[in-house]
Amino acid sequence: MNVNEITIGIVGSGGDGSITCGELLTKAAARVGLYALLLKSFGPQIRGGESSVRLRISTHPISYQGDRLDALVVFSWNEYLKFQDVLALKTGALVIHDETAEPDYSEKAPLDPSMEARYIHVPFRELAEQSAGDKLAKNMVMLGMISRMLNLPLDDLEKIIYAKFSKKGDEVAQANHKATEAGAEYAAKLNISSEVPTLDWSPRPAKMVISGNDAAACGALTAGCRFFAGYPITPSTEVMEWLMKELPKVGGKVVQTEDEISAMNMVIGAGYAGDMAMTATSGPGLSLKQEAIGLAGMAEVPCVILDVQRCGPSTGVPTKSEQSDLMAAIYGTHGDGVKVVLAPNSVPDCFHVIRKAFEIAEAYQLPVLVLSDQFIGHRSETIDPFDPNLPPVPHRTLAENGQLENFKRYSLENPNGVSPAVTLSTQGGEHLVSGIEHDETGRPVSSYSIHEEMNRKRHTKMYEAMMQFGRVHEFGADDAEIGLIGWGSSLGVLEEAVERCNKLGFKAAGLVPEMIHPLPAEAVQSFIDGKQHVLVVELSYQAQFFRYLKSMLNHTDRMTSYARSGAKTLTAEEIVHAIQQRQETVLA
Amino acid sequence: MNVNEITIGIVGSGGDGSITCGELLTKAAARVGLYALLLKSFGPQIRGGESSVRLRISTHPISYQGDRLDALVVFSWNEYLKFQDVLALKTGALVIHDETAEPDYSEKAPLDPSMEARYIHVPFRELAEQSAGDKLAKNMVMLGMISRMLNLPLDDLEKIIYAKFSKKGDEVAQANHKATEAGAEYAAKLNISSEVPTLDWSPRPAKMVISGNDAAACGALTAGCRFFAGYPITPSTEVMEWLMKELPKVGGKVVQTEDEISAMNMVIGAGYAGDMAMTATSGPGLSLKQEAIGLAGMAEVPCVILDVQRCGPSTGVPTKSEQSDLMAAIYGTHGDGVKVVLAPNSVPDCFHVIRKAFEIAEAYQLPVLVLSDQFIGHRSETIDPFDPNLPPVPHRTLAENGQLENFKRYSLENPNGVSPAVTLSTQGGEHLVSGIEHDETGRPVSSYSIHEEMNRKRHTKMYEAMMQFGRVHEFGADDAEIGLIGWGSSLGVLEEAVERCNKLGFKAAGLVPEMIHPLPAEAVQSFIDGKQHVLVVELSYQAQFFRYLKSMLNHTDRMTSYARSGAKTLTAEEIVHAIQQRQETVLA
Amino acid sequence: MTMVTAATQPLRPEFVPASFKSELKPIWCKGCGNYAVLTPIHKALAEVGVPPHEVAVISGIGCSSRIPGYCATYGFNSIHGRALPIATGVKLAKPHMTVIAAGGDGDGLSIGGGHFPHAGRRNVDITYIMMDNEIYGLTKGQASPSTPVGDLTKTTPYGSMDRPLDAASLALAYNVSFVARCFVGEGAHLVQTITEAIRHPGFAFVHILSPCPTFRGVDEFKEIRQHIEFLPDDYKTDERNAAFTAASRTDGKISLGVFFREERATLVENADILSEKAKAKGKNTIQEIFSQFMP
Amino acid sequence: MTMVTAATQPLRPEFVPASFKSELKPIWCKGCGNYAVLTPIHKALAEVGVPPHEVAVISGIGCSSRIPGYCATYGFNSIHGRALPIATGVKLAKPHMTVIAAGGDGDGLSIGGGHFPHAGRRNVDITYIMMDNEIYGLTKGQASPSTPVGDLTKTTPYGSMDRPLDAASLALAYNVSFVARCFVGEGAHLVQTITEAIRHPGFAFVHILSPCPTFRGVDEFKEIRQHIEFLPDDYKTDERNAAFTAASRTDGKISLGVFFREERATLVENADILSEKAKAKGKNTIQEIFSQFMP
Ligand SMILES: Cc1ncc(C[n+]2csc(CCOP(=O)(O)OP(=O)(O)O)c2C)c(N)n1
Ligand SMILES: Cc1ncc(C[n+]2csc(CCOP(=O)(O)OP(=O)(O)O)c2C)c(N)n1
Ligand code: SF4
Ligand code: SF4
Ligand SMILES: [Mg+2]
Ligand SMILES: [Mg+2]
Repeated sequence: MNVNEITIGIVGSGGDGSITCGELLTKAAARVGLYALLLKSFGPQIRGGESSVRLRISTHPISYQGDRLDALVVFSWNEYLKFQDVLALKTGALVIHDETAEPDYSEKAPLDPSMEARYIHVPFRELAEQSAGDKLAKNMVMLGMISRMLNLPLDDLEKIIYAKFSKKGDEVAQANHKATEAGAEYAAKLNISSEVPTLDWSPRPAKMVISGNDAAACGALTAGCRFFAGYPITPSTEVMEWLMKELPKVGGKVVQTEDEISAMNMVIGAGYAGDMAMTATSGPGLSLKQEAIGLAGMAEVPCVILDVQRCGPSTGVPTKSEQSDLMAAIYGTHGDGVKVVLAPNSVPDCFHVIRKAFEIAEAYQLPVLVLSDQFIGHRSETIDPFDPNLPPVPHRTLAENGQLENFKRYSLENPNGVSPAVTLSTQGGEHLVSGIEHDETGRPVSSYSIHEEMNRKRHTKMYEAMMQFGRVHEFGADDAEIGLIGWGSSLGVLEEAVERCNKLGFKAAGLVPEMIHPLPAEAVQSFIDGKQHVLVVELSYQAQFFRYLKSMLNHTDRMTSYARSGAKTLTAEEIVHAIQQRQETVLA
Repeated sequence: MNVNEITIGIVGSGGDGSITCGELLTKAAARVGLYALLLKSFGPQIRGGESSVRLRISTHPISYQGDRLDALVVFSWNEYLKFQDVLALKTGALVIHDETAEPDYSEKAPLDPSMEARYIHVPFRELAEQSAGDKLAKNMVMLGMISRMLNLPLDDLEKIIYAKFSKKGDEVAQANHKATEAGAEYAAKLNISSEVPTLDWSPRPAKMVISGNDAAACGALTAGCRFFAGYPITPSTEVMEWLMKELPKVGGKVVQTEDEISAMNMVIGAGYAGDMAMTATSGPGLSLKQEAIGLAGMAEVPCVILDVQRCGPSTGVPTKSEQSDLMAAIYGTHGDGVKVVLAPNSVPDCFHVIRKAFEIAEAYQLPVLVLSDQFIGHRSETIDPFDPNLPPVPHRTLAENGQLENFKRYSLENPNGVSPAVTLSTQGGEHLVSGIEHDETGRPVSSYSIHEEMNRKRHTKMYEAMMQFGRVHEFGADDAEIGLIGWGSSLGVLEEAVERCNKLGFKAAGLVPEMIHPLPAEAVQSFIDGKQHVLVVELSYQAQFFRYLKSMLNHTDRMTSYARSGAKTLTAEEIVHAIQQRQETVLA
Repeated sequence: MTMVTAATQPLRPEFVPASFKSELKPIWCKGCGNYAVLTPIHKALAEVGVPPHEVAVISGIGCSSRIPGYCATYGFNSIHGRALPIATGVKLAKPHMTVIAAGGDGDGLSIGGGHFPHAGRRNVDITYIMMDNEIYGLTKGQASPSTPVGDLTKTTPYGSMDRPLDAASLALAYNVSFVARCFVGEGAHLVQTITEAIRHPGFAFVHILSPCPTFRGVDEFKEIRQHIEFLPDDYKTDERNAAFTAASRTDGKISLGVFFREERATLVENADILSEKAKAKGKNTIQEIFSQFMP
Repeated sequence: MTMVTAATQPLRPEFVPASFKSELKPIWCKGCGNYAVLTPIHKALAEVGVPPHEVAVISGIGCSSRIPGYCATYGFNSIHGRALPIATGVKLAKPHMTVIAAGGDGDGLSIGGGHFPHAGRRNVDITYIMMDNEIYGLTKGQASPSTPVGDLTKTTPYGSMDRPLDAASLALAYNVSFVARCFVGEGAHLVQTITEAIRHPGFAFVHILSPCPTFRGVDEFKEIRQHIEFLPDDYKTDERNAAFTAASRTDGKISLGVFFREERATLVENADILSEKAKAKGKNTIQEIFSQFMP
């Protein structure tokens, strides 16, 4: 049977090479223009230890990881048990496992017999030993087998293998390639295609393989970001690591700071001086940056803060995704803070949303917080290559010469709240900036009327930024009765859920705002106003997004919440199930 | 004319002694059992500089500062201009001013003639020179005059003056007392009582004179708090200063830390070990503490955080009040944080609410954040003395011997989420605590199902705390059509506004929740459900409280918001005005 | 109440190193220096002879900060950089307990670097063990404040450029009352030093060179071995300035040993003095304390 | 582009101290030491001869931190303790500017104390002026990390007990490349030292004893005057260990002067080197950079 997409899982312990295999498959798919989405999971160890990948490959664009697996490769059932949550199988799925390692696997397999899994025992080690002379090459054997299932050309695979292993010498590369061939042959002999659906595709231009974190870093680079300061924290560190390597090439400055507080303040210093500046962090770092984020809003310094969310509260589960930094992002700093919050919804969207973040920061002279998460930050996707010729985003409006006399840095003249700025070392633009409430010239004041006026100015900017840049993604049936609202990385699963609903006969549509704060309330309001029932889906035990929507909209009694903790990705299955349940209640 | 309350303002520059005069008047009122409420305002200087007081004295309990002044004492019109906002006059108010300083005051007076102020020129300096031999004693002359207006007995005044000045020697005290007598005599001669309403009262038991910050500190002391760590910040510093002086007397430990982060973590250390522990701060400090507050929730460490709010964002206006830390208090830490938020509504309530905070913290093993503000933190009130014999609040439930075997610090057994704790150095109670997600024994985990269960456990505790301790204050007409909701320090002004509404023929009632988070939603819901229109009043430009209520209630379309920046106290006048406007719209 | 004194015999000989070992299996990499810190801590605790329930081990976040989980004592694996304030709170609440703060170079010199001077000047009587591997291990290999100039790490792809900080020198500038440096390759010295540190009345800092083979290479251990040098036998531990010189050598050698020790009032003692002073003013009942608000 | 070099003549003699004075009238108390720091800063800037628009003065929060408002330069009165990171950001974004960070002992040694070591080891080329009054002025008189033992303050009602920190000694432990101490009573020395500090290529720290008459009494000035002592003429400024000894005297005397100076690569220079190294790998266009993601 030919299909146009397939979802595979691979799980093993330390030396099994599941991750490498997943990465190489993704690259191979990219070379022939296939879409792929790769999720990796690790155990608690720093290095080594169990790991798994989940790979969905498709002929059409995807931003959802798929519900259940079509096929699973298991090197160790013990390890599989640790990843069951994220590697659930379809009924009748193909299970390929290592014969030599655990001979009685089919009995040992902890799968419910009702799943009707079809088991194939493959002597991975043996094949590896024979072909590559090293049984550690067993993941390459597997790579070959899977490539065969996916119809991926072996010569593309060869190139990728050489690129990967050539550092270790041609011999190593060759051995690995041999193992791949052996795997492909074995698969051909098994006639796997008769057992499982085979991917049917025709070649298209090659794609990029990139993670959300790298995409965000690329976005910053092209937007014109020339200053980055950060402190390592999982799952955001790659953004910093990439920029440390690349920004200096275009003359940008990078600093690994002593902590997140320093990073945020350094970014404020650079932003104040005139640079487009950015920092990246995750929950605990966001909490530490809160005071300085308030300063950026008060001093009207453009800057971008990327938060790649993980499970909270506190240290939580650092390697797993959640959407529970929402309220902290919107309201975390004390006082009536000023900022814009955006959320990317996929790997390529990280690129575009970071660019937009810089655009808004510069246009409205305020901090823009981008809420990504581990789910998109760490997953790899094959995507259409970014345009390297995108222009940098426009720099903030600068005061003209005439405005420099008695320069009013916080002039109230412009009804949209934006006051022309100067970059530091402009002659005649000398002025005082402060986190203390100030008048138009920047001097400290404590009068109510100025405080009120300045609050209005700052919040007007936010509102205007929303009017100009606020955007929501809508999808699904035009005459939908059921609405699904989610945010950020849930877009993919919501699209899938909406599609399935419509297939099931529920007329459904979905909405995912790109700008979270200020909320483009009119668009969201008109979306819910037209529906019988709206389900708000999120990975936050507290249902932060649901609460936030209620706080910003009217007639929200038709909204209900589907919210749970993170540490496990959302599936279309559970969402559709939730809708079915709600519909029964609503219609009953 | 005899009245049962009177509101007076005094304004002067550095050496004028307005503050001292206000404080002594308050004490005199307290001695005879009168109720008094004293607000002080200062200019930006550290020491010296302009200052003003606003004093309301009454025969009945008050928690509102009064709208407009019955009488104003001005030493300098220049300085008055800086405090106009907070010292507005009633039509026909009495204005007493210093003859020698500014002879043409009645012309110079920047008051609108339509106010019909009645001016009295008093040769303060001269009287002071004559009576005390020192023209700096002019504030004592004024003290005498005002005491006369208020019918305060001179011998009580004498005792207070001696208590205040005896450190400087009997002579100084005597001179000051003489000046007071001279002022009183002068007032008698002027026959002021015919010009202004005179306070009519009969003596009652003496009261305490105390500020909200001191009251909070007293509350902590009696609750059983034996550990305090903090970092100075306006307007909370007095809490720390008082506890540094008093806690050691009862064996408590106090540390001025290097920053707020350290303070919060030290409190966690002490709380974890078994002490009742507390810190106090204001907005910027709250932001810095956010990460550690999340840890306290995750590790289930009882502790109390007092935030005395000031105007934000960022440094804002440190000496002025606002209610804009609300959302940061509720949601400021990243992840689905765990805490209870309470708000005291008056000076004596600071005492009671801090006690309750410790009670909840211990009962549910979580951080309790108390949101006071500069308005109640810094104002002085005469109040009924606290009961010094109140028992300490009950200590957290400890594991019994049987539970110590294979001790499960985070046992899921109890349906209310509370697991028996141990205090450190209990034999057999050794266990691991962490900010990382953990299982019942405290060991790190990353599984979804445990994360979900533990989130549920932690949030169940919050909910149960609300069910047990959640309380709202309600007041006004039973059959009210109009509802007024506010929070924290707005209780007094709302009570006054409700009363006036009812006099004006709008049937009104008010509600102020003591527990803000989790919101006692049922009580608030039933309050709004019964009303035609509900106005939510607050000092936050963003209307944080209004948004929060919307997010937690249903059928909220009847709620509208009256929200503005702080730096100026709310008046009943503006609230009643807002209601009148809304009613016109609603009824139109 | 078990007081830790300057004794040289175990107070409670019934406790052996295994008494302090928890059931949790460390998930450190093979060859990680931290294994060679964990056992010495257990040994030192047995040597001092305190019961496990009278010990609290407090850490921040990092590979090294996992150590509380591996001790059968009270343990708190807190948040990054905050071991010292938390340990201070514990010590003040339970003055008779033996409190150990532990963590990495990033935890203590970078994000937590602001707390170190103040723990020192307060002379809080805890033992602070810093496992310095010159790298961020847990987050997989970024530069730390002690990474040598020129080294390649994930955040210094072109070589580290900032002058590294020496933890022991800082401790000396901070008036820390016991300052020592050890190397995981010198186990006996490590046990002895940690034992002395625990016995020291006041803040005791033990700087431990504890290599990370995973992110600094497997040769690091041998490298360090070549540069270490014990302080001479006639070294005097009572001169802070000389100690500073010994700790911050510029000849490529790394001194090991106790650089400095001084007995002075500890935070707990000071807290008691404070209480006495406060009580000496009289008016110590709550009733009396409240009377200050009566006009 | 105006580069600050080690010249001894004003680069642009048309600027006089008044060129750097803003119109805002200081609201410091009468007799506050900070007045005697403000004018020397203006004089030093004129002495160096940079135009006001090429100068940025960055502070945290405190009485002393109000200083940017009183300079007719670019100024940022930021949040408590964060002057150094902000100043670092400014310097990296505008390397040709003269960047001064300024603030109090609380700002720099307490809440901001974690940033100081790192500014030092990065050798960020700014001048850091700490006005040490041994107290928290702005919040009205609480103890600071430099408050002497025994002193009564609002938070030490029974006398301060923690050993005070010496800012200059810390700077030396932090590898700061220019470390000096001054006293507001020695105006000429102050002007000269700040001038040298601004000219110093790298991180320059000037520790200024600047009394607060309001919360430490009007006699403090005279007290300090009695204890100061200039470094001897033959003092060598190139030995860090000796400098540490000179800065942290225990004989009751307080040394004034430049304790240490060293020329080494600055953060800005290092950033340039980094750029060169990165570019040397080739593939510097965005197109080329992106190509790493093509399989
Ligand atoms: C606030 C915060 N920032 C960053 C992190 C991420 N983080 C965890 S451990 C660590 C550094 C670890 O280095 P070190 O302290 O030297 O410990 P090691 O792993 O090397 O033993 C970092 C940056 C975090 N957990 N919390
Ligand atoms: C985060 C934060 N914590 C506390 C404060 C309150 N605060 C302002 S200035 C200051 C200390 C001032 O002392 P110092 O830095 O020595 O300056 P000085 O006033 O003595 O010149 C404090 C605690 C604040 N503004 N922000
Ligand atoms: S990464 Fe390094 S420090 Fe961490 S466990 Fe592995 S070897 Fe040890
Ligand atoms: S309080 Fe002290 S430091 Fe502040 S302005 Fe007054 S004298 Fe200067
Ligand atoms: Mg380390
Ligand atoms: Mg100071």
